[in-house]
Amino acid sequence: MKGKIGVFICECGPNIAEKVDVDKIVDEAAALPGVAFVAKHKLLCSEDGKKFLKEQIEEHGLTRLVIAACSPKAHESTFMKVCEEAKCNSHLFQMANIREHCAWIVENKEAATEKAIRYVKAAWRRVGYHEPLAKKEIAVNPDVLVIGGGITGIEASLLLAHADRKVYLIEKSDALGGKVNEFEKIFKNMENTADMLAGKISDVEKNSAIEVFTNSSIEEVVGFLGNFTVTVNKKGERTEIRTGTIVVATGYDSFDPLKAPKYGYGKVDNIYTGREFEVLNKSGKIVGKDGKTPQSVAIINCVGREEMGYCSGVCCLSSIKFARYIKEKLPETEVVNFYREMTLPDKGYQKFFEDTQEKGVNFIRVKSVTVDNSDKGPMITWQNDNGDEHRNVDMVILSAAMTAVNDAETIADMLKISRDETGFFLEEHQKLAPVSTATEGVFIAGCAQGPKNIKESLVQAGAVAGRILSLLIPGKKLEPEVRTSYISEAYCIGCRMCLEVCNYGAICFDALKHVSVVNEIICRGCGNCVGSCPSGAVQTKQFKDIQIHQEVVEVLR
Amino acid sequence: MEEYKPKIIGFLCNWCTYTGADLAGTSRMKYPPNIRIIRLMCSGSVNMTYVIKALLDGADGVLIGGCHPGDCHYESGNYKARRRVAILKKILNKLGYDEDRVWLRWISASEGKLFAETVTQMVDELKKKGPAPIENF
Amino acid sequence: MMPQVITIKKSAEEGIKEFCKVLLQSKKVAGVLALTRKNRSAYYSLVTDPAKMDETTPLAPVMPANAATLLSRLTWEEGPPQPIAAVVRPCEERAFIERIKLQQGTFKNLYIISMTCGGVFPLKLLAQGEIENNLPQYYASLNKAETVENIRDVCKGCVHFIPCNADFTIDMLGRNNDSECAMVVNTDRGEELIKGIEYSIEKRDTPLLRGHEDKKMKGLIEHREKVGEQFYGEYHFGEPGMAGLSSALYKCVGCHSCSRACPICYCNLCNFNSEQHDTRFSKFASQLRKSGSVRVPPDTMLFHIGRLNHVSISCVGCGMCEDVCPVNIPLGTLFSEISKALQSIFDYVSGKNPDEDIPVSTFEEEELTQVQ
Amino acid sequence: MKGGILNPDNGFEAAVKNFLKDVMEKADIDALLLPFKNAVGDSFEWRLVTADKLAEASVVPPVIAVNGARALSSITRSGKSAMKIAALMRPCEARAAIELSKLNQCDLEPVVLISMDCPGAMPLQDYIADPEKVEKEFEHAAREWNNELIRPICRMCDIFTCTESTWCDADIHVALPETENNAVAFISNTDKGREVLEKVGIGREEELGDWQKKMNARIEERKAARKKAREELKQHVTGLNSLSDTFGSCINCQVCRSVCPVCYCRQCLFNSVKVHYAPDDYLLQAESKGTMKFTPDTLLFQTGRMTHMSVSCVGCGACEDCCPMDIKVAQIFSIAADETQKLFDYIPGKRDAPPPLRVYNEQELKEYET
Repeated sequence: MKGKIGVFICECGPNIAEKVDVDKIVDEAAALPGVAFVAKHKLLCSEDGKKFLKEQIEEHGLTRLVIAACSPKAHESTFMKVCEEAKCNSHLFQMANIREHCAWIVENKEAATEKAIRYVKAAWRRVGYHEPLAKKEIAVNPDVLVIGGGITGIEASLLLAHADRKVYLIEKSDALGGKVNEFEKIFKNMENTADMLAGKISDVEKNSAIEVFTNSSIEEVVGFLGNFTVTVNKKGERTEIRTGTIVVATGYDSFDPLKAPKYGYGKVDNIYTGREFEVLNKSGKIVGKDGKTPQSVAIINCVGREEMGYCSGVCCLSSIKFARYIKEKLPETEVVNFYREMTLPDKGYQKFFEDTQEKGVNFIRVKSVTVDNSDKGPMITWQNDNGDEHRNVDMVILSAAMTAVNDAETIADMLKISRDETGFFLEEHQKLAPVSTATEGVFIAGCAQGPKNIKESLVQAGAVAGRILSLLIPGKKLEPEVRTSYISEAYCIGCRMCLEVCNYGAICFDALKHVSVVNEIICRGCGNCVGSCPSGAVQTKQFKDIQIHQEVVEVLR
Repeated sequence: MEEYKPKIIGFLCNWCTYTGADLAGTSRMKYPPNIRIIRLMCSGSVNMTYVIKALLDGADGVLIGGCHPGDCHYESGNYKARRRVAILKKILNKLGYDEDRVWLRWISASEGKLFAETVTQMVDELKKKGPAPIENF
Repeated sequence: MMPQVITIKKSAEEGIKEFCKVLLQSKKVAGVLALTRKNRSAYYSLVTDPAKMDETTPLAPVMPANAATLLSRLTWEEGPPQPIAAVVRPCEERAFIERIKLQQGTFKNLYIISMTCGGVFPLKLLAQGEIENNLPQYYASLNKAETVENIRDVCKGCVHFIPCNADFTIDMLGRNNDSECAMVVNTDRGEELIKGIEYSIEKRDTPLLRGHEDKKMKGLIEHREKVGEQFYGEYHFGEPGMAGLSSALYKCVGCHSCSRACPICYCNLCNFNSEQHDTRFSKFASQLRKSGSVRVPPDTMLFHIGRLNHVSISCVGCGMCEDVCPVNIPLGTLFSEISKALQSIFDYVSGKNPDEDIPVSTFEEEELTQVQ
Repeated sequence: MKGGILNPDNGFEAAVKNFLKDVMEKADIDALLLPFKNAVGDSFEWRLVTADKLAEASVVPPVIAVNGARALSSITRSGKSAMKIAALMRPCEARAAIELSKLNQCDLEPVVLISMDCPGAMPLQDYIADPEKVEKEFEHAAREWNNELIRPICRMCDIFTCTESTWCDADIHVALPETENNAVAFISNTDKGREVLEKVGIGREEELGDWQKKMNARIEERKAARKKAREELKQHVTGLNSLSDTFGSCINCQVCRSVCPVCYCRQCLFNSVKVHYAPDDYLLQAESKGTMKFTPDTLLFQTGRMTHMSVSCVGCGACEDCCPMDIKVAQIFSIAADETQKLFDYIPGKRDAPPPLRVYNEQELKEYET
């Protein structure tokens, strides 16, 4: 057994002492080979306890440490700090959880003691096979690159720039603003988009910390959190941008109604998609292709809902907004809104809906709708409980589902982030980490993550900004996980099973040596590669096979 | 003759089941002391060799605890674990070793109660089965 | 695609040699990997000179090594610079496909010639120079599409005797190939390869190669299914407490020959030979205290169960392990039967479909929920 | 040669077991490493046991299933042994163990190595095929010192005992003086051995009578057999071509290597990607003759292995026992080994002689310079 092992048993006040025969553990531990010092203490995590611990380590020149106390989840880091202060490598240390896993779950003191002793011995056996690990530190670049100059990208950029972060804002079109640009007004208060957007855009232009790239797209992304290098292509002219984090705010596309022929899009005249109608409306004159003012307009909801398999949750509200556009500009025109379920979450939207009804918009709930040509213009056929009904209108607006942007896949590949079955980018955890992704340092916000309205998008922009500001602080170095995996060149045969199971793209293949290699800065130490490697060429530091085998052998004694 | 105490090795995911076990402790739930817990970062890091070794070294049962589907701290470690366990169990079964001595369970950090119940249940099951009839050489 | 058939007025073996010669002469391929058997010795040869094809015996019913391992080396890593043809048995081809999935080879510039397989004789028979005497009855049973006597046990229980991905296949089972043989072109790349070769090539839309649905083949498959299980039963594998396994493994000398001969065991250094598995003295000591008696060297069980766990998902049941075992442990039966059962839960057949992932390298969210 | 003589009333085996029992009690040995018949009786295995298991041990098993040196190495290789072990094995196994200790693969410090007069061993595969039959044959062979029945490699083994002319360097050697009352003699070769004999109260200075003559006679027999075998094999195994014929049927399974007690590498060089070429290299190679054996490494492996281990080869025959193609590996290797060992007057398994490849002498081997 290498070095001098110290074993400390914490009584945790009465918590452990009452349930476990601490002295017995002390005796047992003292008899173990390689153990140079054993002591118990009232409360090791207390200031006094930590002081005691430090003194003992130094006095007895202990090089390896076993602490039997509470769960490592509670105080591992506490004691690791003490180790460092006492110049004993904090990874030559193993905790035995004799509180949560022994004292507190067993009535019988004898049994609890016996189990505790097993755990202590296992920790003692294991720690003998621990290896000192050096703390890693990498300098980080605090800058941020935002992909997508829509409302979400703009908001995130502004928030970050306000905290003096350099922001690179990449927009593929020739102007900022994204889809929202096309809107004349936004629900529910029907205020002018321009007022809101123009202000933000000019803020961006005024802000020297934000560098805007229009007509640009990203071509290549290499590196990792704190040290990305992104190649941006602006009309063929390439720039390499160094950045610490990346925000994906690429927004959404609309469902292509040609994929759902029953709505007659492309076949029947005077059918507009929601976005086409926004443009038409913003032009100031709501007229059909024939230039005539429509006497009647049908708005059809849920276009693409079955096809895509989800409800975007926004289209209903936009469709109401369309109705309001029409009523404002052409009070005489009859507006019929065909819907299946009205999705009106959140406060205020219900009222928005009712007000619109009062303004004479006719909402008809249907099972399904089809649109066909007729000599009297578009003919709507809908089914509801009393069978089929027909009528003609002068104009049809298809309120279509929001879908993932068509280049989502290439972006996902470049950034090594995943997409869900709907094609939108996948968040790291739907509840706990809704704006971060599998790739550390890459964030998603707004409709890139899934259908959202403007408000929700801005909330996410804020969330991302917050995450980034707290993740990378200028001048502060990043401490990557040191308990990472590594691959022995001698054992590896290059089957790349580990590459396939790694969720973080932390393993790459060295074609020259024909072995796989772990990038220990990206690796998060989950050990999935270890589970997959038949030859044991992959090992995770502090969780090496041999350490686990030894632990198993000892607890089974 | 003293009563038979089955030995269980628990390979528990640090983020869910292990924390669940902690919770069982902090909420002072009582369950049999038979389980010996080995802390790992993810159920997906459980190399089946560990399990085989544990069984051969005298464990009467092995419990592998991971996060519920969709909740894996590392995205999908639990699904990979499930495949490996399936394979191992099938093999054990074909070899005439009672595969039901190896348990895979999804227990979250908040399910201390479930953990305690699982262990209690496993111990009962194993007591019914008696010592694992396995020859290690 | 309408299957093409190359008919050659020669016995099957001569036919294949002829065909390979033509491929070499017409520079369609730069080399041919084929078996060569000289009385007591058998080995694969890499032939580049057409004339040297005569020395080979591509259909010799022996397997000195599973060719998959050799093909890995021949196609390492981007494949050979010029095309190569290899005459291999279905289980060798399947093993190679598994190895491809494990990044240990590629089909690039490689053409597979295979046959509906009658199985191979154990190496012992070869070492004793007994192959010659057994050939007549071998071909006799083959013509009747029956299982040959004294072939490897695994062959007797093998149901994958029809190649799935070979570019060319000679139908051997239930057909007399003494004077004329027919080679079916199964793939587009195969067809591509033989373009411009003047040979009596007929096209026919009814495949000449008997598939799994053929009545005779069905019968043989069903029969063999039973035989395999029967062997498994005879060795009492599957008896409670691994009794069968232990009694079979006591005599294991720990040479790990099985793993080296296995075409699926592709590791550089086997985990169970690595220092991760060195038994510390303390372990011996504690075992000794426990039971007063420890077998040395240890970990025999661990090795075999561990290997099962590693390879059985890809095992093709070629039987090399059993054949090289110096103490005749029925490993072939053990592994092939277990892998059959195992692969069925993923409805996966090792080496059948090159585009299918090995189940351990992927997962599905909605599966195996019973395991929880 | 002198030693201590016991006159057991119930035979060799019992005598040795009693001796071992004494050793455990009086020479504070904690464990024994001995061969046992396995649970189903189809082969033998090594077991590390306490005194109470001694009865079931088989002192001279008819076969060498696993070379004792490998067993001893696997116990003592990793982690200092906290207990003292007495190990009883055949001379070739004991010598292999000493070789391994020189190569740091085996720690003999806590071990009392005991060897015994070896009548030879039977072919492993024969035994597995029919234990009873081979068991009988072995009894006969052991009683009569009948060379016909035992393995070819044993027939030409001349280090099967411990006399002045040829010896085994185990701490203690158990000799079998063939007097009427078939007494058993214990010869100590090392201080450790002497100490142990002292503790168990066995004298060391008794004359061993005509045992020595008999053994010397047998040694001569074996030497002759060896010479003959060498001549015969010379016919086959000279020059690479004939060597390739000899190993023609080798399928490169490398079992010979993995059962070899002195082939201690974790990963054999000849089984690693280090000996793999690019495909085009193979094609080029093939083109030179129009065809080539594939895999090409068979000969490389055999000859390479020879260069690696032949100076340490003790001729235990494990390789031949396990060869699936019935190649005379052991015979060929041990003949070749004679030559390489002669170069340095090295006898593997002799204590304190450093392995030739670890040392050099400026004045030696001049003849190879020109």
